[in-house]
Amino acid sequence: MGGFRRYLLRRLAQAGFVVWCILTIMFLLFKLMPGDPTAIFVDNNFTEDMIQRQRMLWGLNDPWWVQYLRYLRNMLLFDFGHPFFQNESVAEIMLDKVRNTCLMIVPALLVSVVFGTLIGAYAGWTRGSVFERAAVATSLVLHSVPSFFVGILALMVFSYQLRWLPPGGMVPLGGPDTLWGMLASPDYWKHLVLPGLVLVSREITGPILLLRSSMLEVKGSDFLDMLRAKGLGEGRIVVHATRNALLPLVTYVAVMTGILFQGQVLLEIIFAWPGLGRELVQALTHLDFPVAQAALYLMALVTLALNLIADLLYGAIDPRVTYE
Amino acid sequence: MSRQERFKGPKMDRRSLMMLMAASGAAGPALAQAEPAIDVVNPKYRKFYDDVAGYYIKDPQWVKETAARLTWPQAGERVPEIRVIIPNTEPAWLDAFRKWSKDGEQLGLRYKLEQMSQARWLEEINVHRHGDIEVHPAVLRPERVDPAEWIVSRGYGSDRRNYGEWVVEQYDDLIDRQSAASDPAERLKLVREAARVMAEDLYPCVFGWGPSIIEAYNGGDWDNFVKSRGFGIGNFNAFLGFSRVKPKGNRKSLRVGMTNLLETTNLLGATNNMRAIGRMIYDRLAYYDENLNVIPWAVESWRRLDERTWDLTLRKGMEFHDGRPVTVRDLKFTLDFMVKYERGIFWTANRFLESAEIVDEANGVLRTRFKQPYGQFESYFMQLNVVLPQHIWGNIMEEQNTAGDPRRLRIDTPIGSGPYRFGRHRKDTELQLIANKKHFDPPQVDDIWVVVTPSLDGLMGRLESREIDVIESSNISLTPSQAAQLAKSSHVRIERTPDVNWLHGVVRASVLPWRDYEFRLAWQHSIDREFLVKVPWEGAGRVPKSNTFLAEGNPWHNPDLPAVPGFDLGKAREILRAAGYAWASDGRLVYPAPVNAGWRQRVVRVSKPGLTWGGLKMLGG
Amino acid sequence: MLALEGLEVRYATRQGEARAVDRVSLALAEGECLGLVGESGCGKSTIARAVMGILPPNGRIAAGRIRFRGQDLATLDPERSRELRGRRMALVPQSAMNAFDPVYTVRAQLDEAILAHGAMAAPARAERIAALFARVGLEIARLDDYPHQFSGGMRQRAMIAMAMALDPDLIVADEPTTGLDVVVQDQILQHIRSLHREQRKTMLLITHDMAVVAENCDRIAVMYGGRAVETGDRAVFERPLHPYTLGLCNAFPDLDDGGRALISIPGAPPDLVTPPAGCRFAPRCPFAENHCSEAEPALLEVEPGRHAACHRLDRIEEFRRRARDPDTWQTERKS
Amino acid sequence: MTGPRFLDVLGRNPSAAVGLALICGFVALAVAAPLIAPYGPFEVAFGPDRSVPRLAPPSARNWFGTTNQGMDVFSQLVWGSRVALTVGLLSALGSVVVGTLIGLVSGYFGGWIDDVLMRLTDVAFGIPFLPFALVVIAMAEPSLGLVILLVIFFLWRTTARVIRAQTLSLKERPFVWAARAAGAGHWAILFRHIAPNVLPLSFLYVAVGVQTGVMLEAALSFLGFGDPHAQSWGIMLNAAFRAGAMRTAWWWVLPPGVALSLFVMAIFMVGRAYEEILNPRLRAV
Repeated sequence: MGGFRRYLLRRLAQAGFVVWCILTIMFLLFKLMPGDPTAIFVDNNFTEDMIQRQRMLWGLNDPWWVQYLRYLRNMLLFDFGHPFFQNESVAEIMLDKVRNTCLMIVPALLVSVVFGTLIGAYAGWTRGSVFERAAVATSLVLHSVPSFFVGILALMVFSYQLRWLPPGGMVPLGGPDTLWGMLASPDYWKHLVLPGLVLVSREITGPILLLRSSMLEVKGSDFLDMLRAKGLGEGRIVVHATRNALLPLVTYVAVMTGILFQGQVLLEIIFAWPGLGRELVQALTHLDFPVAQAALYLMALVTLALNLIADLLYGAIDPRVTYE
Repeated sequence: MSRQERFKGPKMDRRSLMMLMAASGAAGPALAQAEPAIDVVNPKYRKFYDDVAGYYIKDPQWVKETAARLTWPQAGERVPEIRVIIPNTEPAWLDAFRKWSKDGEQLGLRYKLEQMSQARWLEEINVHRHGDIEVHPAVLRPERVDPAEWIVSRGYGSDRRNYGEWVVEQYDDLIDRQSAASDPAERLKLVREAARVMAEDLYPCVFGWGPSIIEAYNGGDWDNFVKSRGFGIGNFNAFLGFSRVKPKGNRKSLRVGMTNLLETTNLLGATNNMRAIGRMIYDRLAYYDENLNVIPWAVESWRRLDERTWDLTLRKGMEFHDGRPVTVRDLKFTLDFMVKYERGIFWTANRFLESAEIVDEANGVLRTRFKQPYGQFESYFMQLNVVLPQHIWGNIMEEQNTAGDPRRLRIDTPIGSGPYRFGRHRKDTELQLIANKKHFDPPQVDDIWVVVTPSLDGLMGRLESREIDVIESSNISLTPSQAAQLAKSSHVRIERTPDVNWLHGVVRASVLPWRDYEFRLAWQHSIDREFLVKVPWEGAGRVPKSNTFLAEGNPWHNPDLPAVPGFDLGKAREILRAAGYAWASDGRLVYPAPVNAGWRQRVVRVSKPGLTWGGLKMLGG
Repeated sequence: MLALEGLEVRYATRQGEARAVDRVSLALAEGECLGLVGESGCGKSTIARAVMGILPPNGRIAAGRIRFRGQDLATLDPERSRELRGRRMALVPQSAMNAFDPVYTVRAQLDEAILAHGAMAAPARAERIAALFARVGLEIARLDDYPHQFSGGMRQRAMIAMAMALDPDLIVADEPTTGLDVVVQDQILQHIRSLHREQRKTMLLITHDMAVVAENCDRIAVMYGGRAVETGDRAVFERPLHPYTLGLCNAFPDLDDGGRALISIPGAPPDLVTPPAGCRFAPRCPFAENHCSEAEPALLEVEPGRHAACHRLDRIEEFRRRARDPDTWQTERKS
Repeated sequence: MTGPRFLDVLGRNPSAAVGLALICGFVALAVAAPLIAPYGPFEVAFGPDRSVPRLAPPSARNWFGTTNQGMDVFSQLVWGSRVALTVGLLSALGSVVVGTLIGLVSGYFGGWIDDVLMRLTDVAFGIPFLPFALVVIAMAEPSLGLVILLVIFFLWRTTARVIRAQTLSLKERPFVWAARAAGAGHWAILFRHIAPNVLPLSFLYVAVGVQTGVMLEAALSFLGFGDPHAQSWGIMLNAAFRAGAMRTAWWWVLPPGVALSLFVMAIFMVGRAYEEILNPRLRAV
């Protein structure tokens, strides 16, 4: 296990380096870009001394390296400061938005992975069948259609024309606000149907295509013949094949989760979902740097963490991986 | 102190200096000069350029851009590209400017249209880096009914927001006088006179009056929305709509759709939406009726003692939402608090306030005294200020450590005395305002739910499906085609309210080519105002009759202003030719020859004959 | 005990159906060891697969019968045939390298093999597995390792252990020593031999290594192009009857005459989709005559217990002589 | 890749043939846009009486109807194909060139160069794509060039990793040793011997690049962060969305959405076919 510990340390060090780089890039982006955050914040009638006071308050008058070090410390401690336009701390706001984003992507992710795996595995197992052709063709189409377009179409049809489903938001007026309250509320699930399905329609294609091809690969392996020669039933053999075909899925799902977590800007806007992506766009529209910065940072962190977890997990599920 | 010492321009490195010199065409002896001598004609304005201009005159980029345009062009030099920045929230402007820049090509003009986020656009304007034309819409808020809002900000020689750096001494004199004129009739006269000076100098170009205020609401369930001139029916800035609306059926909960709900529930730190909503929770001192006349609100009456002093009498029997009575002490506390801490939006109304003293506690009379004669007492001071509860705010600055910034205070549940109590609030999603039936002007509804829907499409869909009853209109005005779509639903009613909106562009009169009055005139002839009204605004607007911010319908409008130069490219070319301009082989407009005395005179004078230019001086001979 | 009767196996390919095994008849008595030799692609492994019932999806038994203790495996319903596999007959596969599922421990896979054929209590299974491991000379402690942690030889031993898990009657060993180094090959062969000799297992040993067959098998069948061209006992190598067998013998180091140069057979095995007319070996046979390319020779009993399929059995003595000369194999065959 | 082999793959891959036909169609549309489009990208399609045909459904005059500003949807769609092709092609080529170079250098030279470049790649992988693009564009001025640069900035990383792996295996091949023995310099080996062998593989990422570029441009434009001077399909969708016309003016929403989907799908299908040529295992029975 010494090998593993060394590996873990190395990976953590690498991740730390990447975080530092990303933080630095963000610092350059937000602090050193032309323009002055006070310019947007100050009212027209501010006098110079008021502006200077504001700058001092935000530490904008310090030398850049003091600002940089303070910024690094704050970011690493998840102290994102105060937004320009809201009076909760950025960290509190982020917590709320991250939760909301998760409320949208996690169910969609689970459905996509579970059903995508099943469909993909079956398609790979029955290569050449009508089912396989249909699954692949549908996946290719769904993969190509931009999800925001699907979202718009879904809204047009199911919300505005047929009026079957609510056209956005997470819960109706006055609905529950806590995590468990929402999960227990049928209204939340009703609101989730459209954005969830749109998400699934795209995200499910990944596992389907991946599982299908990795199943094809596994199908050519010698050990399957051996399993049959051992006299195992077809069911057990499929289990073996799927278990092997699932290996690449682990990495894929981690990467996919990261992308989902970053990428729901469009759907959150179309479906009025108060999540992290929408918050980012809103913050950018108002140049609310602390919020935008924190949102971007969290997205990057989640992505990195998931990649790290995926690598470690891969080692756990594939005994062939060694850490030497 | 010598002028050179006083002038604290940017420290420029040698490379920038060389570039600047090259750009300005200066050579030889000029190289010895360490700083570009951007100076003003009238030293009275020097202070403005030193202090406030600290914003931009210390910005090397601003200096570079400006100096280049303050330098006499050489023979055959082309009129530079006209840069216009447009926020990406305003597709109509872009559509209009596309057309105008195409028309401008026939005059040999070339435009550079840049689109950016609204915040970025504001930022560029704030540091005077917006290019040639500052395009701006009127978004009416109660405090902006006062004419000073625009006539000061866009034309006063010593205002940071004078983005065209247009400095005319006669105009500034009128502005000084109107601000001190506490007699409304006299003030009206001065304001109209100022508008005339501005219009005659062709400094602003009003592109259109509008867009019209078109709103839709659920007329199946609701009745009696009051239309306020310039605001419409569903605007939180004018709560007449929300206080008079009557339910037709049993549902007494009004649902208002909005595109966003900025989050601060602290009134002092709030921006547009929440600031307007906050003023339904806290009572303003005075208010506007539907025709924009000032009416008493929390202050029952006021009396002018002299041009600097007023007595305010608080309305009797008011209660805060927690049951405590509203007293004149609360009012005094609020004003003191604002003077002591607040340097944001309330500062605009309170910076001239000298003192607030209780003169008759039993009858609730407070005497306010201002530092100077104050013309904006009713339309600014009384409109902006609210009554804060002293028992909550008394020690709040000490309790919450916000480094002396009241905008950082955390007020999770605002308590005021206004017609609505703060109810449930879910960030970025919904906000409930519960009717305060004990209010002196109690709302007819039980509560208002503000529902956030980020897209107009979503809002319209929800209105059709009766999920919302009205779209909040301070951010969103419908176009006729959108209204027509909505009108297909039988329960939706469309309302048009008289507006005093406009879209203007102020040119940077201080620099070339805009310094030439004739050029400004020719350029205005190239603007097809009718196109803006007809196509991008879909006919919902008016072709402006005059270049004024106080449009027809505004109580401060001057009906006797010169008409806007009509769209006539031939005439524009004629004017340019007569003024000495020529065209290069590729069609681009070329400045008049340096020897053209008429042109030199016009450029030095900037304004039309009879007005005195006090702003930036041309550089070099 | 095992008898192939006119077995014909076809694979569907893009080019058409390939007859991998073409009308092959072989018989294997109880306790006997039959060696199946031939170049790769001659159909040996297909026979193993057909017997084990694990033909790939594009393969099918087109004709003939596989009799195993009286049942016809070719037509047996899948469930019954599954029951036989592992229990009554077991496979020692070609490349042990890949024959284990990489993501389960060796123990789990042995366990599964036992469990697939009826309930046995967990302790009993563990005991059995330990015993099997001991028998093939592997450390019990390694049972919980994953296959990739084993060396090639260990994996093949584990495979033998697995084949023995339920004490089957028939063992099909399909090139069990491929990819192993010589020393390990020897050890594995010893284990295989002991299965046959000590435990009296009936065995079908498939290999291209003549020496292995010569050393281990009671009976030998030589295959070429999907057909059995020669069968018999050890004498097949001592006195081959078929030119192909002659060629094969030349291509392998002689056990007795170590100094002899190796001679390979020029040309490539025939295309099985459109096999050459007549004798399939004719295009590569240095002794072929026109007639050879026209008519297919039948597998005839030449001597008691010895069959061969060649038109010119009469000239075999001459062939044997000439086959020793490398030049014989160099001559380009025309037509 | 030889012609007949390519045709062979197309023959066995009807979807790739359809994809190729679609791409050719889009290219033709883009090249001949001025001939095909009856109006300019931002031109109001005034009616005969100078009236503005606002939100008119498809008709003989305006095949795909008009927008709320009276612009011809069909014309905009045609002009949009130019933007899609430009963005797609440039961002794909840029990212593949950068990625291939980095992958080659990293894989071939190894050591600290490899370390530095691969850590850079890690960083690129760690930055969230769309959000980062949004931030950059919000800070700067939205333009097509910036969108292309952003796509390049994000796509080179995948290509670089794959090419690096390929280079690592190639540099151990005998022909590289032979070249070195013959006295070839590092750069000669890299570009004359190894590069030609990885090129087919990096070409595969052109397809990925085109897709990503087009999709990103559409997404950014839809969010209002696009280049206002380029009439792209995303800008069209954004305009429809902003105009509140999504629910009624289907003729304005469907064409850009469908065109976008078809284009991406076509690229995807051809990309898959190309992948099959590269990797014959995929087409085994």
